[in-house]
Amino acid sequence: MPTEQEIRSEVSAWLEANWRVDRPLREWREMLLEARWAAPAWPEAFYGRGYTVAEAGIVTKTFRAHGAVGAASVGPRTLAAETILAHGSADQKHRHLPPILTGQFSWTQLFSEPGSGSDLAGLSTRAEKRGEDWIINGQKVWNTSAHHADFGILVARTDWDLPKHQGISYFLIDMRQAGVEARPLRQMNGHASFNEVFMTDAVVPAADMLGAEGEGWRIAMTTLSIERSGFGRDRSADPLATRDGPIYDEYAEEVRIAIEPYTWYPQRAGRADLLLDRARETGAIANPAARQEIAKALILAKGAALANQAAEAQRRSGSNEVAPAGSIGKLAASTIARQCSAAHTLIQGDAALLAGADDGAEGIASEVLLSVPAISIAGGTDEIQRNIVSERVLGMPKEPRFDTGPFRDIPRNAPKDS
Amino acid sequence: MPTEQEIRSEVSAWLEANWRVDRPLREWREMLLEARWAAPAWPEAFYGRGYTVAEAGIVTKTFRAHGAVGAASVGPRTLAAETILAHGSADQKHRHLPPILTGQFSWTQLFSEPGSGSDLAGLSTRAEKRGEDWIINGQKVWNTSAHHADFGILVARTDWDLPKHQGISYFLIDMRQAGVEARPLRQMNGHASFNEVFMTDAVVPAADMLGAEGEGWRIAMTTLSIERSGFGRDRSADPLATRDGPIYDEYAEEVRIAIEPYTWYPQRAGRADLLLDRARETGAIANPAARQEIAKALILAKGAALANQAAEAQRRSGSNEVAPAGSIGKLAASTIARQCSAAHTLIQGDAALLAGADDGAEGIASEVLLSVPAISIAGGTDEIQRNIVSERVLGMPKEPRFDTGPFRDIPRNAPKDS
Amino acid sequence: MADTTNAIAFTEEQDAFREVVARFLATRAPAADVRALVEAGRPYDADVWQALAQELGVTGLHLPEACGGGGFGPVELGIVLEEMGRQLYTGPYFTSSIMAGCALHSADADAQAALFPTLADGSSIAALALDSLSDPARLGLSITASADGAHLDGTAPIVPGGLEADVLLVLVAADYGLGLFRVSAADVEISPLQSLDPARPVASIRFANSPAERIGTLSPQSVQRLWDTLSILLAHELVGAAEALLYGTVEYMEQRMQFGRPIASFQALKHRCADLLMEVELAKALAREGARVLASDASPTEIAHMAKSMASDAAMSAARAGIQLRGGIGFTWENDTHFYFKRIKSAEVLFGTPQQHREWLMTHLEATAHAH
Amino acid sequence: MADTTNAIAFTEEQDAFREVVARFLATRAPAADVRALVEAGRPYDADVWQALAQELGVTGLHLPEACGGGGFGPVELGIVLEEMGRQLYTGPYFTSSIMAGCALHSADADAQAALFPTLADGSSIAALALDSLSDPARLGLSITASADGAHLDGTAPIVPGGLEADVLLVLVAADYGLGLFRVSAADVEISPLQSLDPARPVASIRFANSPAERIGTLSPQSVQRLWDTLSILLAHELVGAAEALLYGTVEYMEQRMQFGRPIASFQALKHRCADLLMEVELAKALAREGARVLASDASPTEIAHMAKSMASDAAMSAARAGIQLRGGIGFTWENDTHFYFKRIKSAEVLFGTPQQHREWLMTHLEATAHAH
Repeated sequence: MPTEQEIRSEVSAWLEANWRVDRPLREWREMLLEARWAAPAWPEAFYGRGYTVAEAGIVTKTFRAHGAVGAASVGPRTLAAETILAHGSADQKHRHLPPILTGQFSWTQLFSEPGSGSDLAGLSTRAEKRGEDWIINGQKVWNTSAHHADFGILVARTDWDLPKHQGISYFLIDMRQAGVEARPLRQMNGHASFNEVFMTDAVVPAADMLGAEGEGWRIAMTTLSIERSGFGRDRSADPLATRDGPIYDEYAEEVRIAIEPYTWYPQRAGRADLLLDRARETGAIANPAARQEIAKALILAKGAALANQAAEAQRRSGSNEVAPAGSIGKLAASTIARQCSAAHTLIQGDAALLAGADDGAEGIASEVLLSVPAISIAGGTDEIQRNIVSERVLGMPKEPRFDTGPFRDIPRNAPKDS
Repeated sequence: MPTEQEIRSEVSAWLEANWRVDRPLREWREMLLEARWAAPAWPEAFYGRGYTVAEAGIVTKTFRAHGAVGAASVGPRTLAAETILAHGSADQKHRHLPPILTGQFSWTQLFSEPGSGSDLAGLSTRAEKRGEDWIINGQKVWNTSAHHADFGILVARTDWDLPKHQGISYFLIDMRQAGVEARPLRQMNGHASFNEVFMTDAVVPAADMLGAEGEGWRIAMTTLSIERSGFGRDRSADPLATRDGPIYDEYAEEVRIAIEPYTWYPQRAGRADLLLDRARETGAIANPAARQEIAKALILAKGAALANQAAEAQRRSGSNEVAPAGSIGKLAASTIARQCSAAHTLIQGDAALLAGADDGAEGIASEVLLSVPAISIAGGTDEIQRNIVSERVLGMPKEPRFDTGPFRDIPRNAPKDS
Repeated sequence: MADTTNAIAFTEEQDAFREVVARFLATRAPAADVRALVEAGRPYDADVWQALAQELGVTGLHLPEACGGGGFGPVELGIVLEEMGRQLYTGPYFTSSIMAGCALHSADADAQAALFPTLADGSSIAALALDSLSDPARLGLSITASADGAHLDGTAPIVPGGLEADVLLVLVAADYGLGLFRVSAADVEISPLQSLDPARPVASIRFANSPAERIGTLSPQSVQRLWDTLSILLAHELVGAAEALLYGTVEYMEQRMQFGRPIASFQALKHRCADLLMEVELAKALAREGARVLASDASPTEIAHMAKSMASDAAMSAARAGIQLRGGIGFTWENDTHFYFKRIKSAEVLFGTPQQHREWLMTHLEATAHAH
Repeated sequence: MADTTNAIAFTEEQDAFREVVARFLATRAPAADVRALVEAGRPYDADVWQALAQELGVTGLHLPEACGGGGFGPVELGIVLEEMGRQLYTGPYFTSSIMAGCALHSADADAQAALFPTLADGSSIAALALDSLSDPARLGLSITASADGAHLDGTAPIVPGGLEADVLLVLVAADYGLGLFRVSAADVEISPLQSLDPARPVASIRFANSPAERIGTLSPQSVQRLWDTLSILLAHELVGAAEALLYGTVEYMEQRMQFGRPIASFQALKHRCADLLMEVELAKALAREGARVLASDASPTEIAHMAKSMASDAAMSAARAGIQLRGGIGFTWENDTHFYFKRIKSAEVLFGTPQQHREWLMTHLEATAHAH
């Protein structure tokens, strides 16, 4: 095992020899791939060095210290890459992983459907074998960056006679084909961060089924757990993207496209950080009722941050005490956002009738009011989180199921006509 | 049909001829019975005159105008009387109804059990036929005035192989026997308004099964609907009970015993009426946070009163608009009580650490704090009310049942050892 | 002039009137049309407006019969507004007929004779340009009249219905009380603002030596009564919106299948709907009582504070539940729910937040207690 | 003297210490014994108190080692109080070791040398006689000292732990600040009061020319720090009580069958428990952070306000849920839940309600913002 110092020296030496801001981004990424710096935590057989997460972290840090751009990593592409790495054939890895790392192709995630939201396994997109191809028909929704994507990770039903979780298979689908149409989906806050994707006799070659037929649910769980762990969730603008130089400009554009869907996320979280300043500006700081609401929001936000830190610390220390994290944090985030929205309303006063730049807060306060309803829905509704917390953390019994048996016999939503 | 004037004249004439404050109460009630003024809405065959509710109301009003005491009616005895009248045999009516009307015997209701609260039909008190008797074993709870009662209306299970609602029978049980023990049940607020009743080989003669074997659930529904409609719920002190004269003294004692369990009910409802005066006394009226909480309580209380009036008016007018009443009113009552409790806490300030007369509010404020938790439980929990509202008013689907099939196979609570 | 009854139940005539209004709106101006109007940048359909005036006669419902009005009272207005709230009516009914119409009750007879007929027949649209929307104590402070009262200067920063109006009513604080002025929309600078509620446009209005006519004076008591009236009527609109959300959401939940069952069968969701119904029923009872009190000789201040705060809170609960219980689809532009949410959020502040009304309620109760 | 770490995780020693305290209380002073003590009119078991002092050494945990104390810090005190909250300990730990013990940190060295050892070894029980329990600005106003400072007059109307104490510490407002006085319990009139929380007795204490000794002075800063400290430590007790209620209630629900299934399987009830866990976890994180800040050089005021208000609200939610989810049995005297409810309700007001702490938090944030 190399030491931290050894890794840092090797990376530095390589960067000093190779990093140049006037190199085209793609060319640079090909070099990274070749030199195995694009994904050092991946196995040596597939573009990596078999580094531990800690070792790979040293590489990343050293890149940052040199101001050097790394492999493409922002947006859903990382979900695809890690899933393919875990479940793909050697052929699939060789075909799909390099263009992900170089940024040549971007990806989207095709999981949710209009008829299956909380109940993801109730999906009814159909995949039928025709010769050497799978023919896909159905509709997906909440697909981030689908209108830019070259490929998608897709779950579809290949067997309607098996129980719901067993008849699902996992595909890698080419988005650039006639049978696939991505339409932006506008939200109540005016943003269109997601797409609907319509698949009409879209084609996936048999070689692009990931894993075996019927293994789709198990593989999707991998993708979701990567998603939950925060991989591919880097939604903040990278400081490198603001630097001067040709390669930085190319990189900035890649990042801009990838993080565009997330620009309003700070507002949907409620912006507790703005409450005091805004209240001072509008004078609401002198209003006792507003003070109570602001204080409640600040207390919840601080409590949630500390609870999250404590859970992290417990995970690290391996303490015996159970550390209920994830779902509790998500429930807390919803509570904080709602409380912030209540406080921002009182702070805005008459200006709460206004939207956009007219709201006197550069559009941020009104966007909070109109975006907060999303936080208790996106990424798993509060209701689903409460199920998880009560069952997995508190150990309460699951509710009885009504969706066992052959999928075709389970009552479900009629497909949306569109 | 007699006119209002005719009824009033007849009653007045009879009262002028017979009412005397120095008559013993029992003697007076026997005269009422004989003259058919004890229950004029009952059929002529059973102590009544077949009057409508409106006509009977005229009789009551005329009695009141004369200051004359009527038949015994306060407490659970009325539930028993009306149920027996509806479902009893002629023999049962003749044996049980007169002593109820004269006040000779008082009654209690033996329905709930430690193991079956919200799920009343899950009761497991056992009734077994032995010769001409039913032998009763089991425990009941929340039995108002059971320690004073001469008889009880009892539901018990006579068949364990039928589905839960079908194996229940209804009995009239003599409380004055060795096999029946009533113990006062102390509550968190210090009152003991209810009893636990333990039945150990208690005996009910076959002649005192009400209705047929297995009809108990249906008959219990009659009792509960009488209870819900407010019959037998007169918990306020009768003004007659404060008059001077021997018969009034006897009557006052009868009323006192019957309403004693209900003395703290105004406190469990939260005492919205006291909020403003108490806040003025303690100075909390100047506290903006307390003002918000007081206002919330007053608004909820006014809204609930108006909603109740509107529902009443709609019932009377037969308007098309659905009038969701009962359960909504009960949910509102819980909400009001909790809000009052929050407001009373702020109003009390430091004195919220004190109980009883030391609380600076003659014990009422602290009793509110300690009694309010009862209102969302007693008479059907908030959770049960929400089930009722969502299913019967909003028409949402019932949850699937897990307690069909033979009762003996349904998972249930082990009997409490005691 | 028809009787406005003070009984808690509606009369048969009132029930029939509601039926007519409800059917008209459901047919001619349903909530389902709001998106198209908003996307087209058209605040409302002029034909529907004319029909409201001519066929239904609701634009002048509460104006004197002598001036072409219906001579009805607050209870009937409440019925119209509940139904408009239910369908999220986008036209200037609340801003012109209600806000301006009610303010005109403080105008002198000549002005009423001039303005009421054109409001009643729908040919003119008015707006009440208040320079504070959430505190009656700050009314008229940022607009000044010239010494002869013939010109106004200043700004009403947020005027609901200001864009659609041809005539503006303006309150200006002076030593004699609050002056009520009439200004032609042609003589002011009207700048459209982005409205949080796209179904109720707002504008800022700047008066710059704008020719004006003083048509009345409002005493503190008349200002309070105007505020109480508007609060109670807005509460009706909120109650109608809340009921539409509640029943619409329940209907959606009965159709929507997840985990092999309608989501309406999940206990936690059922219980949320039950609590919501309770809240909405209480709010409705308070709003309707408010209309009855307005129709009586009693002071409406107490019930106005109660009705507006409870209606706002209940409607906000309904709006949140309407989105949450629909899941992702409830947050999309293509679904109607967000239009209700925006109407309700913006109405939360209009004429005072629930918190303000509760504080005002306490002040009022203390003032009346000390008066006894 | 042991290190108090400022890290967010507990050390192994701290975990082990909690284990010892928890086991001791679960064995020797479990919540299940509270009813018998209360019914017997005995505030607490003297043997258990002695064992707490001698075996566990927690009575003087935070007192200097030189005076027989443990020399530990707020984090360890927080551990003890969480566990005492869990078992609803009825003895005078909070009133004597915590309230009086922390006040004594402002006493002069002689008084500390005299009092700390007897508090540490459990032989003496002290009480802090405050004349306001919910507003530090009103401290010491209703008690006066004679000119020579040798006698006190006045009343502390509600003194937690006043009945059990042999020595009283008293705060008296004077021109030099708040004087801290020591008075013997034998020299005052102690009248028992009915306590809302029967597991924490209270008394009124009247000083009538009572011999007193002034042993220290509290600056406004020391008063604030004392108040912050007590608020944070009470928050720990509340968090412990809330956790005990939550997990105890879930356990009950898993056993309790209705409609053929454990009530813990009903979704609406599960969701209530999930929300409650979230509240309790946040409250716990704030309380524990409070202890860490106390152990550091930073000002504890902000976190104290946050911790006390959130812990009070979360614990009250837990108490309400604990009764409601048990149904009728939860409201009976024979069930333990009401003792938790009463402790939590009475602690809601002690050192300020959640509303007061939120208002104070805003005042503090404004003051510190302006100081920058």
